[in-house]
Amino acid sequence: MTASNDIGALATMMLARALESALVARADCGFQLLSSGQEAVAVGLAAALLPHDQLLCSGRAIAPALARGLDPGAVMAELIGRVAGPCLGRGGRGHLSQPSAGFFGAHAVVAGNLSIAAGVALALQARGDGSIAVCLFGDGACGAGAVHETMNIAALWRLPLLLVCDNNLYSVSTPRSAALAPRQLSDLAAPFGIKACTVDGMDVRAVRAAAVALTDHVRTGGGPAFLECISRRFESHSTSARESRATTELAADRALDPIKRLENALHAEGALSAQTAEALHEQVRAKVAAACAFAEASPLPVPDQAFADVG
Amino acid sequence: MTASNDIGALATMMLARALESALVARADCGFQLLSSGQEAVAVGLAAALLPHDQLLCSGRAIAPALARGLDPGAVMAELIGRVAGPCLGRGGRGHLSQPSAGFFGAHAVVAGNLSIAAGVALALQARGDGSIAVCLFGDGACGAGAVHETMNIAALWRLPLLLVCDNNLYSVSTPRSAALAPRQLSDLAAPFGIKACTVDGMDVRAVRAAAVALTDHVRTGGGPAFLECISRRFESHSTSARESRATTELAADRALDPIKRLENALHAEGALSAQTAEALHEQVRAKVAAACAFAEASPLPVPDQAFADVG
Amino acid sequence: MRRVFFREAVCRAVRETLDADPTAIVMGQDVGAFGGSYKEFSGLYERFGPARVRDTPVAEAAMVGLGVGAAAAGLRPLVSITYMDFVLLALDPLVNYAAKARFKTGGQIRVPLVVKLTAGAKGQGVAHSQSFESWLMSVPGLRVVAPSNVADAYGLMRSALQADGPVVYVDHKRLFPTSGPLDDSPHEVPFGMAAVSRPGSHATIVAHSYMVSVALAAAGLLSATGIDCEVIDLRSLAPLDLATVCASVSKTGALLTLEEGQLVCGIGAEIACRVQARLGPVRVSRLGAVAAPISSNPVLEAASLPDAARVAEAVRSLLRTTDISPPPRG
Amino acid sequence: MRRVFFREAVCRAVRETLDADPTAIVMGQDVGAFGGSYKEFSGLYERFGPARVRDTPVAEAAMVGLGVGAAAAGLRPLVSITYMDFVLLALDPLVNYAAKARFKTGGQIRVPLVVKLTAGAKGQGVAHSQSFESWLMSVPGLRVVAPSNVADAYGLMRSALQADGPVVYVDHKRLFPTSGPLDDSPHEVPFGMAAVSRPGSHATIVAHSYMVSVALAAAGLLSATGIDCEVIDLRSLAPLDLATVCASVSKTGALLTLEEGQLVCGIGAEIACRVQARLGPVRVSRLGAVAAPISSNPVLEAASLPDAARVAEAVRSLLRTTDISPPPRG
Ligand SMILES: Cc1ncc(C[n+]2csc(CCOP(=O)(O)OP(=O)(O)O)c2C)c(N)n1
Ligand SMILES: Cc1ncc(C[n+]2csc(CCOP(=O)(O)OP(=O)(O)O)c2C)c(N)n1
Ligand SMILES: [Mg+2]
Ligand SMILES: [Mg+2]
Repeated sequence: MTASNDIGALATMMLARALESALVARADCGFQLLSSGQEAVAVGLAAALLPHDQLLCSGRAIAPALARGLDPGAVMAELIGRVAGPCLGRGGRGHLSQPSAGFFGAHAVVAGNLSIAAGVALALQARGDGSIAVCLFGDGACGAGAVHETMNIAALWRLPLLLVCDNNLYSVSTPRSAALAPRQLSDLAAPFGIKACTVDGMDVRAVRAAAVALTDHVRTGGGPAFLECISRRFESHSTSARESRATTELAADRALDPIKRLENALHAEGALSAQTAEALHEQVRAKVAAACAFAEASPLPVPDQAFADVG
Repeated sequence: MTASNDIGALATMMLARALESALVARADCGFQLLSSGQEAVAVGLAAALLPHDQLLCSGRAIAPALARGLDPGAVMAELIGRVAGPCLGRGGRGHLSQPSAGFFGAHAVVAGNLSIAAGVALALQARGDGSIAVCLFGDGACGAGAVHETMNIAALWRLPLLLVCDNNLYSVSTPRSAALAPRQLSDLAAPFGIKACTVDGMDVRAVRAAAVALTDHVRTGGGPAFLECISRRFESHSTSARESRATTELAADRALDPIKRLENALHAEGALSAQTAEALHEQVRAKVAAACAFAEASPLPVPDQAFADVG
Repeated sequence: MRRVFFREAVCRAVRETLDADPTAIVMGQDVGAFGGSYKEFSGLYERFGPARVRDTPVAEAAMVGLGVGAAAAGLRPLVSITYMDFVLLALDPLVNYAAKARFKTGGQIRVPLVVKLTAGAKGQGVAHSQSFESWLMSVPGLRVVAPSNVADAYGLMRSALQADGPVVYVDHKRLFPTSGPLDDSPHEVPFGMAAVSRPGSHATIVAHSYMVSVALAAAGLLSATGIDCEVIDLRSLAPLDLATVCASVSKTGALLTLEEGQLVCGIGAEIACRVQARLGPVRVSRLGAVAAPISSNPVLEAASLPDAARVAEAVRSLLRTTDISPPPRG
Repeated sequence: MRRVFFREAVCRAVRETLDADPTAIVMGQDVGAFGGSYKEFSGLYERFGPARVRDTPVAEAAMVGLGVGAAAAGLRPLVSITYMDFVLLALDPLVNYAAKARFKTGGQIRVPLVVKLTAGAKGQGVAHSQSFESWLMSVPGLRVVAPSNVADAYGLMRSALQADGPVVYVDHKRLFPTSGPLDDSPHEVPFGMAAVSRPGSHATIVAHSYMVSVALAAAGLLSATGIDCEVIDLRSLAPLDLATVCASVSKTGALLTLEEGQLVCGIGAEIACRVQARLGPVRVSRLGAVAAPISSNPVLEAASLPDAARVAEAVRSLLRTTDISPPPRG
């Protein structure tokens, strides 16, 4: 897994950040849900996954898709509605998907992917090859009954399902504290006897360590597990939503940048030279440029073909 | 509250049991959900309620309605579809209701009354007279997401809501252990910081004591509370459902009869003489006879009137 | 060819599928040792065990969500919801995910899921009596079938369990106790094919599920008075077999649509429009439930639903209407 | 009389109601300090505080359930769901409880609840673009209104917040940024009254919500070619003002129904049937969404929804159809 080492993790986080910047710079960007600030959760989690595992996530899916190894050009194509996207440009924002790459994908209904992921886990359990399903969702999803119904059945049936809450402390404008009563969201797992923990979602190493521990638990038949990652969203809820947070709060959040944090750590540890860093930045710039060119070259879909492919 | 003393509780439990026997003896009984065996939960709970509180419950509503003080004749009339019922014979089985008597009533959708009850609690909170809403539901309802969504909002908004799970260990044929992962169903309240406890639902005194403690907590602004009562259903799920339990299991359950249990206790304590007991039985017989006669005398509804009363 | 109960026909189709297809599973409340509310799964648990015949909690949303996810990931689940009323709790996974998955993923994901719903009224009250077929058939990506007899119950379930996308299989509380002949050799009834349940020449009654027997009873009453009705059993609501309906109506020139659900934006409205779009104006009338909740009260329930007498009267007044000439142009 | 935005008209009606009625409250996601996704609740939180303008978790089922219970127990809640797609999560309390409460309790319980839903497509994809009005208007006990302009947005919201039973108020993503004149003095628009948005003599186009502006644009295109369309804005879907529609159609003799939702069992089917039941055969045609999910893809979204050009073409071909004579009787 490219992200299984720190340099790889750094590169993937940088790629996600850069690809999103390129996306929002486009005139045809439209409505998008950005991962900016939350890259460490997706990248740290993906580092613990095996090729046959399936990752499902919320509409905030760009970093998760790239972390799972989807081609940046294909992702960009899908996001701007071109046929070179894995969904032929029909899924687009909020509905990225490529099951063949272990990315069952995004579903833009909040908490909508939870029971779906449990179903995927049921299918993987029946296959019996040790693969697991992972569902990545936001704090907002923890207000939905789907969390309860899914945890209960997953625990009863010992499904190979890892639930990962990317808790960026907000549901659109609503602070998590105003929407959710539990002290920690991982507390929700306790009544069901589901193994759970909460980590700093801005620290990719912490996320990866927890994800490795919990995926092992799930993979070895221990039943479902629940991981809460506390993160920060650097942009407004969506490209079409007003920012509701104070600039001071945003500034403090941005100071926690998971990319700078890992880069600094690696520098301090002597694991990342200035040249390597510059080379990384250069590679990322090149990848993003190539991705945009690839997407750009792909046509928009033909309606009649799409409309014939229903059900 | 008539049931606030043991003799009263005994009388109400006997009344519910006897009324149901009279009901099922009727040719026009039809589909009914009986409380037989679970009378102590309804009666012990009702003993803790004040006139302006509102009780909501599942479709298994006969003992709760009588415990709340509804007229037995009116209840019987509703159950057999006569206009003398509080719902003019339209609600009938599974939908008994008389808000004026503090019985907001039954709703036959499993877990369907949970969020409704929270809404009633919100209205009572706004009224600010210290009244509370109480929702009585079965163990089966604890598999539904409504429990989660309702507890979360009730805790956040400190709603005056008491959730009471009448856990008779089965959802139709499905054992609670096969449907619900938590060790105790009252454990579900913990993540939300909701005060909770589990008691023996076949002991009306234990139910009443717990209900008094938790209603005080809720009434005094402590926020919602959760009470689990472990009970036994003496008849099959409904009058039209097959019995799925072994006769040995049923026999053991019936040995826990909450009515005999209280009667014996009162005898042992010298609080109930043989004559008083006989008098009680006589009163109950008379009440049930009167209730049946009253219901019998009431006509069936006129469709056009009913159909004009929609929305 | 043996005579079996409707519930046995359903059960046989499911059993044969589970025998033949190791990926097929059944999920639902009390579908296990209990054998289903109507015994329509009787014996499956004993034969296939708890891993393939799964009792679920009372959690319709998750039941269907799990079915959708499992189907999308390689299993062939049948999810049973005993009362169609409660599909209202499960429409998000069914409509927002299953019906859209193939389209939105560019064909990467298929959802070969069967959701079995029991519709109709039988004395259980306002929240246990509803029929929402018209809603489900309007969802692009969902196929909806509704057998009226034993042979179709079997054949349509076989087809549903072989489909490559989500199928809603609608049965009816009043059908389970009925019986009828069933061919011993395995066979399917294809989707999108209506059946002529009774040939006739004066008027066409189009119905599905339990209402087909009501239509046939009405046709019996009417034949005594010399009115000869053709009864069309839709069997499949999506896709809809308009050709068979139109063939009948172009013969009779009079169409009565009959459904147990609500008339407003109902199946009858859709059929009446499509038939007239193809055939031009014909005498049409629609019959369905009264616009009110369905009470468990025997008097109210009976008054709110179509019965043979009401259907017969509707046909008589339909045949009385002669003027179908266009109004003066303004 | 001032010119205001659609969102301001909604907001004013809600504000005036909360001012006048201490039992009125608002609940929804981001309706508080944020002022609603479309700023349609802007300023209410500051004016009425967190007890009366309540941000909720993302829990549509409980949001509506709480609204229903609160309404049944004496409050007058407005519950806002930003995307109509997600009412699919909340249909149980709305349909199985609110719509049935008055009937099933013999009038003891009323549910004066307004559920505000935002329908329609605007680039957000398969699960954020749907229109389910036809489903909701078919439920006995629910009233459904859908304004197309500023004045009706205000007047219908005022009426909704004074109704004695559950009301579904449907607005549209593409309407919030529109503006129009609004009378300064408080007033209501009664339910059950359609409006003639444009008088015309050759054909009647019936629409609601955002599609009214599409119909008007089409009428503009057509008038250039000498075709004079009358555009009827339904405004209220339940109750439905059939009289106004029939008056128009008996004048024009041609009816085009237009909706953004699905055609199958849709609003157009209902209107076409009712109009012809009253007027006899007229030239009818229905236009609605393509039978496919609505992608966020700009090309696909545009191709799946009616636009002025398609409406104009539908009117032209409708007027080309002359033969509405009945088929030969068999
Ligand atoms: C069921 C549902 N309700 C409402 C919405 C609208 N919506 C889209 S994203 C979102 C916020 C979700 O917050 P969270 O789960 O914390 O994810 P985040 O956006 O913070 O990543 C909402 C309310 C939705 N998509 N689905
Ligand atoms: C949402 C929903 N699903 C299914 C049903 C059918 N049903 C009626 S009662 C019942 C069992 C409920 O069990 P429990 O909550 O324990 O209550 P009990 O019957 O044991 O009193 C079921 C599944 C229903 N009424 N509502
Ligand atoms: Mg969040
Ligand atoms: Mg139970």
